[in-house]
Amino acid sequence: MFKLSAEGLNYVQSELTRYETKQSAIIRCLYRAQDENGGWVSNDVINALSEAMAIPAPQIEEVATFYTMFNRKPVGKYHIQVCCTLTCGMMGGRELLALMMKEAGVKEMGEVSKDGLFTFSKVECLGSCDTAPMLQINREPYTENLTFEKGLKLVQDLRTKGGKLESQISKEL
Amino acid sequence: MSTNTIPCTINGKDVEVKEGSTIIEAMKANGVEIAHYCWHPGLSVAGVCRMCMVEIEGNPRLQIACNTQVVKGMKINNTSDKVKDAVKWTLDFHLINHPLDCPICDQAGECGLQDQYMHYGKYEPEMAEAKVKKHKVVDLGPRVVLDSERCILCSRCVRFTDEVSKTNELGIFNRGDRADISTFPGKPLDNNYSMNTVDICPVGALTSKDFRFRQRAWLLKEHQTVCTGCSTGCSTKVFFNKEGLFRVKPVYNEQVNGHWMCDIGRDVYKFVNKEARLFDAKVSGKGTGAGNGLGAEWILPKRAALKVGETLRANKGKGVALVLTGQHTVEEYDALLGFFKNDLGSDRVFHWVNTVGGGPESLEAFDGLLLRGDRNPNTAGLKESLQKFGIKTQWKELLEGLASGAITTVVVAGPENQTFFPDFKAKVVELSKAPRLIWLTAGKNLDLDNLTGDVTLIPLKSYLEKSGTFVNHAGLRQKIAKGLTIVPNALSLTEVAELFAGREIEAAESCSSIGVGRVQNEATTVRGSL
Amino acid sequence: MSLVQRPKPIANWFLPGILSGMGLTFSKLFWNLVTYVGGNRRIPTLNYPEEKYEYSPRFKGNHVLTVKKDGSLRCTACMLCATNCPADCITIVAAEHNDPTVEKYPISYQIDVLRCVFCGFCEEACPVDAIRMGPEWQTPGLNGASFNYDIMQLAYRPQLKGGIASVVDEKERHEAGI
Amino acid sequence: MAEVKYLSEHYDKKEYRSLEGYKKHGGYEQLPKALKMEAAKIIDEVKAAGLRGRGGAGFPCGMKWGFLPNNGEPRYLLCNADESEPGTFKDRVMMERAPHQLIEGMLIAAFAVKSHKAYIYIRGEYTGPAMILKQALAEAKAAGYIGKNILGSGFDCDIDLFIGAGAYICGEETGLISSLEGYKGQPKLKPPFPAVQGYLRKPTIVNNVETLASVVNIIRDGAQAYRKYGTEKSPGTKLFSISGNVNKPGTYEVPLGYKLMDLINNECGGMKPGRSLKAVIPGGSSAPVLTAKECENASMDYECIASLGSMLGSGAVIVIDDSNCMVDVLSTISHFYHHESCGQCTPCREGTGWVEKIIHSIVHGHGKAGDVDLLIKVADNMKGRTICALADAAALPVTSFVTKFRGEFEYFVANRKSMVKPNGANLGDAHVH
Repeated sequence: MFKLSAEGLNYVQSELTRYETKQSAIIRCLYRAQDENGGWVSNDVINALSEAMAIPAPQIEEVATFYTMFNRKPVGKYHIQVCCTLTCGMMGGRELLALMMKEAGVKEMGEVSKDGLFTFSKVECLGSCDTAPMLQINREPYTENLTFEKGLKLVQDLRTKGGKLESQISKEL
Repeated sequence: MSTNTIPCTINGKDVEVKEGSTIIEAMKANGVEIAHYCWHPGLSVAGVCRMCMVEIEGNPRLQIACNTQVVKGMKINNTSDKVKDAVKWTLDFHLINHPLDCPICDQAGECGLQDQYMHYGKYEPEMAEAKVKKHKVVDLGPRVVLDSERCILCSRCVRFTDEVSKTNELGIFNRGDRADISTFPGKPLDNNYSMNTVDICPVGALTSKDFRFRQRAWLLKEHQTVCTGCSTGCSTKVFFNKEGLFRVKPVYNEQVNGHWMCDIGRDVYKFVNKEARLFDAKVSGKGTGAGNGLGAEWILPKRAALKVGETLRANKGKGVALVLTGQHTVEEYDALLGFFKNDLGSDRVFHWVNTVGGGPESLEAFDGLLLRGDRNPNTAGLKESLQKFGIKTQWKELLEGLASGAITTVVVAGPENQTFFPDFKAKVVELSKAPRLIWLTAGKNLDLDNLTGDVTLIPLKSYLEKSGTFVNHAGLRQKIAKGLTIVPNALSLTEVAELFAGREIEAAESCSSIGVGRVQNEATTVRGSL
Repeated sequence: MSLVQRPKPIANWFLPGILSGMGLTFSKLFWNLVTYVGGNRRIPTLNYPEEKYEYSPRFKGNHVLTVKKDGSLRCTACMLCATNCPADCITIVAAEHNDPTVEKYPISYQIDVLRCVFCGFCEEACPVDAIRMGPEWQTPGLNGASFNYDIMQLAYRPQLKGGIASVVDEKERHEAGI
Repeated sequence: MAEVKYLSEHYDKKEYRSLEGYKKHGGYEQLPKALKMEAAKIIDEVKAAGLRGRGGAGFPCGMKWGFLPNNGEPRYLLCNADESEPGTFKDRVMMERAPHQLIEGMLIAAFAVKSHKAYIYIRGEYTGPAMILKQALAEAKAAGYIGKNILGSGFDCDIDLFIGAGAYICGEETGLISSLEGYKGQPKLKPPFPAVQGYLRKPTIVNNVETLASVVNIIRDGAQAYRKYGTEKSPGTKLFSISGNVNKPGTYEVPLGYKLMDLINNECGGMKPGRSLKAVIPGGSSAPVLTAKECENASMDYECIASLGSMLGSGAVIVIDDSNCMVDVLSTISHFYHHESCGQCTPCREGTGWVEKIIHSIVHGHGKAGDVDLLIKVADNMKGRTICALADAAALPVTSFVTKFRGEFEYFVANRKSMVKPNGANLGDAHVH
């Protein structure tokens, strides 16, 4: 059963009064709960938020399933989101994604690799087309101007040295 | 809302429309046919199905009728080719991911997609790609089943649970054409108005578990009546055919229930079906000419009533008591009380008050929308009649009379819908202490059957087989009419009063009798309209 | 000119009329005997039951409820045949199938053969080719026999040898995404 | 007329991002000047400057501000920083390099429309720019530019940052408002328009980042000086984000009316060696594509691009050279719209799915005869029948790609392989979930 941490709970309480209506705080609270639950939003998370914010659970699940940045299935430590739309698609984003997935030993998108480190997903335009092909890990700033070699090296570095993760971004934003 | 009207032209016809109403309301008011799925008079405007497209002069783009207000002198047209083509294509977009399971869908025959397809359809489908697969037969709650593939995401049910039942159980999850209606795991669709979502669902996505696969919509006839589930008196229509009754749906009634109806009222047809009814009068007990040795004799209700009438009138109604419930019509009360008061001169009439769970205060219970604690349709009517005949009695007087032997005969006009009388068994035991018991009942009952002693059971008509008036809690008098006959020989209380008084009753006027002999299949004889 | 042909006087003799009639019969008899003995017979008579007449595939005989590949009834109890039947002789009771992909099936399907006029409307109305009018028609029954054919008789009677497969099969349609 | 750094004068300086650096280069001088002016006068100034919306629709900003009913209801000013149109990244550059320019512009706009509460709706993926903006907002609040009684003028306004969570549809005005209200970002029915009933049913103004930033320069130089750049009907300069097969993709600020070919050859260093121009998408993925021939005399302003049958939109120029297969490019665009359709209206929800599946089957060699015409028919019947313009945005590229490059589509259907990349593996591997 997922329980919000004490710090998380008063973050949620403070968010409730920040906007004109408490509904507007759902997105930020979901970000916070997702980080506390290891990167994905489970039904328990939604239940916990529903009690903490006194908002009916279906409304929170509607928001959680509508937006792409909330994962409804477990993800690895590094959720690598490669952009494959229009310009990145032309500049080889899809081939890069296929190569990195083979390197990380993952067959399907959204699947967690055996060592629990990697999950790959194809995302839509991330708004950095001049530095195509590019990707985003979890909610970090973008990793840009990639080539196939750089992509493979990135996967190997993450597996061996581990990445510099400011993954607690939800504390800031 | 000022009530002055605005002139405008719909399909070339000049009409006057209430100020501030949208085009679709104007068209509905003037009986103009317009295709629509997500708009519902009782809900907010969603404007998502895009079927109610109309062409407005001076506006190049087609506008949706459900959200566009009528302006003075507006020329609206929804029969032009541009509109027909738009609706045809929008309907095609509805159908490209729709599963072809009309054979197993309960909504077939009354489905919005089928009707519009026959009216606007493209008939040659051009979609050759794979359809989006979603989950079927989803258990949404105790009374509703969902089929996401049939759902056209018109959000009527979601708006219903947000605006009318205010229980927020349903939501549309995911995005784009992967979206589907669902409840949150652990919070099923389980409020007292959940079956309304089945009525307002224009397609077969939400179907009722009670009616699942039991009959086809086009083989059913309907009869408008008043629900006897509680004292609100909602207008409903009952669906039946020669095998019996199958379901109840609400009818729009501005004063009482609007467009809705509660789930308890949905089962109010079950006690009227053949299997729950008493067909013949049963006279049992010693010394009443019950000669067949079994101690009980099944005779025609008319003859049983006449015999009882003679004995009552013979000893001038001495020691006779009458028990009434709020389940019958005003006319029946007047007739029976008239007989007891005038012919027998006895004013020992008692009101059997049924409280479903909880004490007398549960009678005043009200769930905020429609359901009231008093589960009888005509308690107000009964009180009115008792007052008219000047009868002020307490239930304990009956008990004392029984105990002291002052009351020798008890005539009970039993409840039709026994499910709302939890104290039925106790009352049967209590009243059977009387030396002679005459129980008028519409439904069979095990306790009544195995009563020994001098008991006469006379079958009564149910509320669907007789006409009369109900008075709801607010004093609104609502008429019910005779729609069908399930037990041909049953009597209404008026007829019982006539027979008690010794007068003959004329033959029941003919009506399509149910459950007796072969009735031509209406669906085929009116083939033209199939 | 009157169209009525008055009988000529020779008619009163009767014998010439009889002889010319019998002449025709005997010539046929003689000709059939010769060809029957000779082997290349042109006589149209069939020696029933050894020889039976071959009806066309459109012949509307006894009803057949087709089956799916796994042997279960193809019928989904959609009542279209019962609705379309002018004689109203089909009564179906539907029930919930425990396999969610099938959902609805007939728990009882009866045709009152005495009322059936073999018009084939049920065959036309069926959306999934579940009922067909088969080639057999010789099905005698004593007055005691039940002429209300049920599922066993309609779908799995011995002559059908385990059931006739239906053209429409649910699994293929699901895979094709229809 | 080469590149003009009118807005982006000090973008290359790192300290321009902080409050002191911004003030050092003339920052926050227009705010006091504006606060002393009459609110209506600012609106007239913006109207006179002819500033058109930079987000995509190009609606005159002054006129939009003029729609506000003065019925005493609280008004909201929303900055649309959702920027999810494929090919567009100019807002990100502006927010990273000059957050205070945006804040000052918003304060002036808020004062002009008498709004006391403003939100910056930034897309969820832009965590970098969001951190910078959060920092800038804190600095501005500390310096007294945001909050109660700004600079003693009696006008108080609070600006807050709202983080989105990944939905292209929240770039649409009413979609953004629904998302801000905490629901799914599904567009609302219009009428009522946001200017009359928007956020929480109150009058709301939604403007793009670049539009609000330009307000600062309009107040500084005045309407006539602003009109020095650009053409008569499309005044001022615009940041164009150029990407695709060019040597130096990036964000360049040029006056409106600047020749497209000059933009590609001069600013962006021309095409890659050995490759020739095949097509250009002038205004983001929802703008109809221009063939190389049409690009010759195209100049980057609303009227000229519109005359060529396309849209300037958000000014995202995507250059496609002859090494790309147009069917493959269209498959990524149609996958984008199928994935981003919010699913409210049937024509768009089902239509985008259908279009993508047809192109998906063509790209994987299962194209059937008549598929090409079917694409046009489905696209035409999606347009104009939905609550928001996503259906039109999905249909326009399909119609333009198929009509202008019909040969490639016919070839693909007939020969089951691409004309440009015969053995191109992984083509259009936008798997349909």
